[in-house]
Amino acid sequence: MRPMDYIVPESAEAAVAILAERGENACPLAGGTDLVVDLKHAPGNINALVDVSGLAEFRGIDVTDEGLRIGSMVTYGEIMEHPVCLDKTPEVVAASHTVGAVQTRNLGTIGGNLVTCVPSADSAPALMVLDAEVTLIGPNGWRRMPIEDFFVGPRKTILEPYELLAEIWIPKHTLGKPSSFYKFGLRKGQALALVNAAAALELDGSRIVEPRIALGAVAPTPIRAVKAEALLDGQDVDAELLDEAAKIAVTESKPIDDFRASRNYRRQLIRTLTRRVLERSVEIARERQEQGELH
Amino acid sequence: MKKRGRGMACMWYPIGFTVAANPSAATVKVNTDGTATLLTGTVETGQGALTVLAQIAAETLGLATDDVHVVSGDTDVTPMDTGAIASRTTYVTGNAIVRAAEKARDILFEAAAPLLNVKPEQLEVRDRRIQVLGFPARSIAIDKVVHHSETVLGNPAIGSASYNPPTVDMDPETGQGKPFNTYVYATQIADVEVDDETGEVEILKIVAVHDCGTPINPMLVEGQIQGGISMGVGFALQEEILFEEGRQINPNLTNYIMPTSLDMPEIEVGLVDNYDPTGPFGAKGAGEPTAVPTAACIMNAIYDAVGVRITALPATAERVLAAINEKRAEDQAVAA
Amino acid sequence: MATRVKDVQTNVEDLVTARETRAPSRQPLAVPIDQPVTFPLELPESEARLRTPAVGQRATRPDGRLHGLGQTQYIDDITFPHMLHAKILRSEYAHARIVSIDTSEAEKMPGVIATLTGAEVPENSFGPTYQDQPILAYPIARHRGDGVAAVAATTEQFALDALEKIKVEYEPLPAVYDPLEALEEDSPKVHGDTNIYTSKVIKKGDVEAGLAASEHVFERRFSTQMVEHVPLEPHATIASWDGNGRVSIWSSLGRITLGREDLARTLQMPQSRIRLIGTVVGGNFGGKNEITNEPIVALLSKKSRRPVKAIYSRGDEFVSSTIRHPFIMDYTTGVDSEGRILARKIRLVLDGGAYCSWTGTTIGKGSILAPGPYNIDNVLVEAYAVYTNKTTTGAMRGFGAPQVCFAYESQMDDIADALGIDPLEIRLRNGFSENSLSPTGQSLQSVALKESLTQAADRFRWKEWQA
Amino acid sequence: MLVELTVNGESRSANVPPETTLLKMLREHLDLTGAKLGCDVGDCGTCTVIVDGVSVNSCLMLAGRADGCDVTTIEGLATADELHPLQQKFEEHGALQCGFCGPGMLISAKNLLDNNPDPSVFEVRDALAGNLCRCTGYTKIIEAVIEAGEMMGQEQANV
Repeated sequence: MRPMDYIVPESAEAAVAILAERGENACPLAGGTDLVVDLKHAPGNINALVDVSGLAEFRGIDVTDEGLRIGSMVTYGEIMEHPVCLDKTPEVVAASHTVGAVQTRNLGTIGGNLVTCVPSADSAPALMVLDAEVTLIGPNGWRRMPIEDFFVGPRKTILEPYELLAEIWIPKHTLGKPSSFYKFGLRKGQALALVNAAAALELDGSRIVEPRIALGAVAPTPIRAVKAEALLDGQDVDAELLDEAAKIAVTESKPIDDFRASRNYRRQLIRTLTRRVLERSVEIARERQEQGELH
Repeated sequence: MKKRGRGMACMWYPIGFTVAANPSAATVKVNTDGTATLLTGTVETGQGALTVLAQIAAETLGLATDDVHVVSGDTDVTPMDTGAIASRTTYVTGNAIVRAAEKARDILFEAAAPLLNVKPEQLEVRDRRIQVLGFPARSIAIDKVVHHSETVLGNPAIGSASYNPPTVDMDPETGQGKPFNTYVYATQIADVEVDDETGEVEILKIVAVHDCGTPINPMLVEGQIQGGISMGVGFALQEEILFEEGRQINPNLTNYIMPTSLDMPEIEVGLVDNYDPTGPFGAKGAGEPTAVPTAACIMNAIYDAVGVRITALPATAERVLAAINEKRAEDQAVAA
Repeated sequence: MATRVKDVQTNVEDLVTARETRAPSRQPLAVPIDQPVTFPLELPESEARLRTPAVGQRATRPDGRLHGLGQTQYIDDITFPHMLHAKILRSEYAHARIVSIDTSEAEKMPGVIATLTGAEVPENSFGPTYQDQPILAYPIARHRGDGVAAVAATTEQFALDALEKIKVEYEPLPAVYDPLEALEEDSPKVHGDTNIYTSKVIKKGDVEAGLAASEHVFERRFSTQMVEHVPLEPHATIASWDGNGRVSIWSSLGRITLGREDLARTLQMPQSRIRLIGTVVGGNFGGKNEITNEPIVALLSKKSRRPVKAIYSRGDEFVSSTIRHPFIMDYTTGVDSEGRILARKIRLVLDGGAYCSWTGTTIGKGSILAPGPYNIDNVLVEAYAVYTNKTTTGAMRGFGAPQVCFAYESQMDDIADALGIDPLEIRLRNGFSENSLSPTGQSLQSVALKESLTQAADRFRWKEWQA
Repeated sequence: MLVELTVNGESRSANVPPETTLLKMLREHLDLTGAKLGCDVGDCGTCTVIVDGVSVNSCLMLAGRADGCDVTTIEGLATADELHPLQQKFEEHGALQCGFCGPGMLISAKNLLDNNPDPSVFEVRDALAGNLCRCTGYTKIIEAVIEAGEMMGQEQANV
């Protein structure tokens, strides 16, 4: 790596200030699993790294009245071991488990993954179906928004210059919502997603309530399949209906053609995976009903 | 839906170079305490070659593996060797070592014969002793013989020899000839599951039964087979260097997809009981052939599972699904 | 002397504007502790290593313990005082004439001690069969992995930075990437006036008569891809000269005797002045069976009068080391009503990449093995290896055998399926046994094909699955 | 910058350029060459070390990030008298061939057994998925890890 300063700020505000002071040649460093690789190969003009990974404002997993707060600098390894995540957001845990391997999950942070904003970011769909929100801190203070609004394009987020992703919030009403995540990669270990799919829904009797479908690696950013959701909303569960929703989800995505897979194959995967996560979510919801749990 | 299938493939594979000379030389010296030093020009590239070669030298001298120290891989010190290539080390270098160790042993037999009141040709080595054939009660510890030979008779127990597999050149018009001195054989059978909606192939198990002649070290042979299969699995399903106008587009381990521990199936290994009189103690070789039939048996298992014949490797999920869709379309056309 | 000697020994720290922001109160320890690594010196040996007879024992490996302790010294674990690090610049084109190479700017970069181009290599060619491959391409680069210049500097980063300052002017030439296109007369030529550089024929009996007499004839084309060895240890070399004009080279090479011959030839020096040390190799699989960067490192060491180390990056390992030959295989097989093979006609086209490397052995083994381990009276194998402007294909575990086995065994199952014969049975029916004649007419001994088939089938409980 | 670590129980420090990775610091500044560089981008796992109780790719972690941390490398597994059960079982099984993946593989296995002394075969596979091996097919490695876990369990029971 080229010579580079390494700066550890004392607070989130200090981090923002240092970044602003150093200008565009400084870069915030989270887990480093993407950034350090980039710096080895194409350092550009980066001459300073501001390590935000240990900042208290960006750390920790807590349950509050609002819901579940995950600090942006929480690692995948930490999410996978956290009892609240295991209990209330098992599909976020499952998505975390599919990221890289043990070593990269112990370094890589959920926030870093979202900020990198690759279309295939594994955690995004699982968070999106739970109506997650994010908070940001920048020179103009804090702001909050739905996670969908955070993604702007491939490797492009809504972050303004010197602004940092601080927290991910999963609202109280979706904690424990029946949900399913499915990642399809080219192999089982250390796989990059060809397609990621997540679904969440509730059942009122046999009627689908608040369905959510999110897909990764199928468009420039992770997306919600809102038309497919609209088809399901308020309808009675039916195998054909789920497949129909999966078909609509295909039309809502714009998968690319690249060396990993063709567009056509990705479309087939989107349909199959969407149907499977919907089926699995329904299955979980039914199990809940049978157990007499009310959500 | 997941469909289960089984497929087998067998193969043959030669030991050594195609006709071309590929000699190995070796030097074996027995030390006065009964340990020995083996000099070989081959290099340990992970197979466990040096352990196998030590076992071959030890066997020839009636010693245990641990008694033999192997010096290798330095052109200033070690004799000529064609190297770690063509599954030739056990067979070719091993044969050279047997011959070199026999020369050292013959020096010891010469020294021991008068001590034991027999002729040299009446002697054999066993359990670190030189003993009379058919009358093991009369024997003498090997270290005493080495010491006697070296320090009293002035004849250190050292031998050098080389080996090159005998071949017959191939006719340029017809290719008829004897390009190799020996071959090994193997069968592998795969049990797979194919997801007919994604094309994903999961290998549940592979049974591999290989002939390597005498397994000099069965544990290391198993290691070769298991490792060869992992290379075969990658060749079958995942690995491919991709190009765009002559430029590799996936020259990294992120996008070149080799098997991880999660991608490898359970492997059951069997060895055929075989003895090749031309090899060292009946041994042939095990390195390369382990990777040969794996892809073939997996493709046959995919065929058994979903009825599609994959003709271009690797059988990525995308290719398998495309073949399944094509077959569905054909079946529908036939039905219509 | 062309060698420039610049003293940049006090390098890295001076050149970086390190700013300590974390725990600024910390002071360096007054007495640096350099604790030796702890490890047991004596342990009981495993029983199997102590037993006689030695053959047949599951003896543990002495290197196994060192591997487990992290004590095995691979080349990258070895350093010498004043050692430099070398990096190689690779061609920007798959096929181009190099008009000029200007290393002057690179030589002015911090830490740079020596540079090297192909024109400076005493004998700039090597290869186990044909010496058609340059050490550093000059004047023609034939694939993107060809090195065109090299730099030795005090750190790897300085060497990498200097590579960016080397100016190479190329005149792009038409390139060919597809092996079947390369066969065509009007295709761009990689070397000389034909791309076919090796061929092989195996002919036994009368294949056309055999096919004509067959009850069923099966035809199919199979193809395989390029794959990389992926040794976990990338290629690594250190070279160091002494005052007697002798060079010692530590190399991750699996075949040092012949490696030394290649070095003597490319460096144009007596073998007696070259010491080649094959340290423990971190994975070979055929990919470390010929010299690659050893002469470059030796020459950079000579120019700089310092030990020079070169470790391939993972990217170098992919693009510039050899890889497995892709095969295009046309199989036509005639059988009688019982599934006995009467004739097999095979055409193989091997994608050889830019240079010959171990293609001779690959086409030989591939052709001989192509009919499979079966008794077939009428065989015709025709094989061609062609140059393309892609990564050089060479030795890799199995030399063509995995490719042809995929084809012949897939077709055996096609035949079995069409004739309603169990796959095990069709193999037993046709398979070699003791004294069978191979496709080259060799009488085979110590044949254990059927034993392997029946044992594997028993272990798998094949018959139960088929029932 | 000055980086102070505890490595295998000993205090160590080095003045390194700020962009130095932990792997480079261990290998070039502390002469601990057990951890290897195999890909330099976190794919192969040969650089795996344990930092404050979790395994990481030391090629992706800046040394400064590890300042004040407790680091375990392959050199810290054995004592002067005995091998770690993993080292013993790896040796007994011939689980390593070329050995280059070994230091990282053993550290990943240790990290697993520290947290899960009695893993299933799947759990072992999952724990080692970040450590590529080209020689062994992982078979004997997995056997060795399972047996080492059993051995450590027995040692615990005997205490």
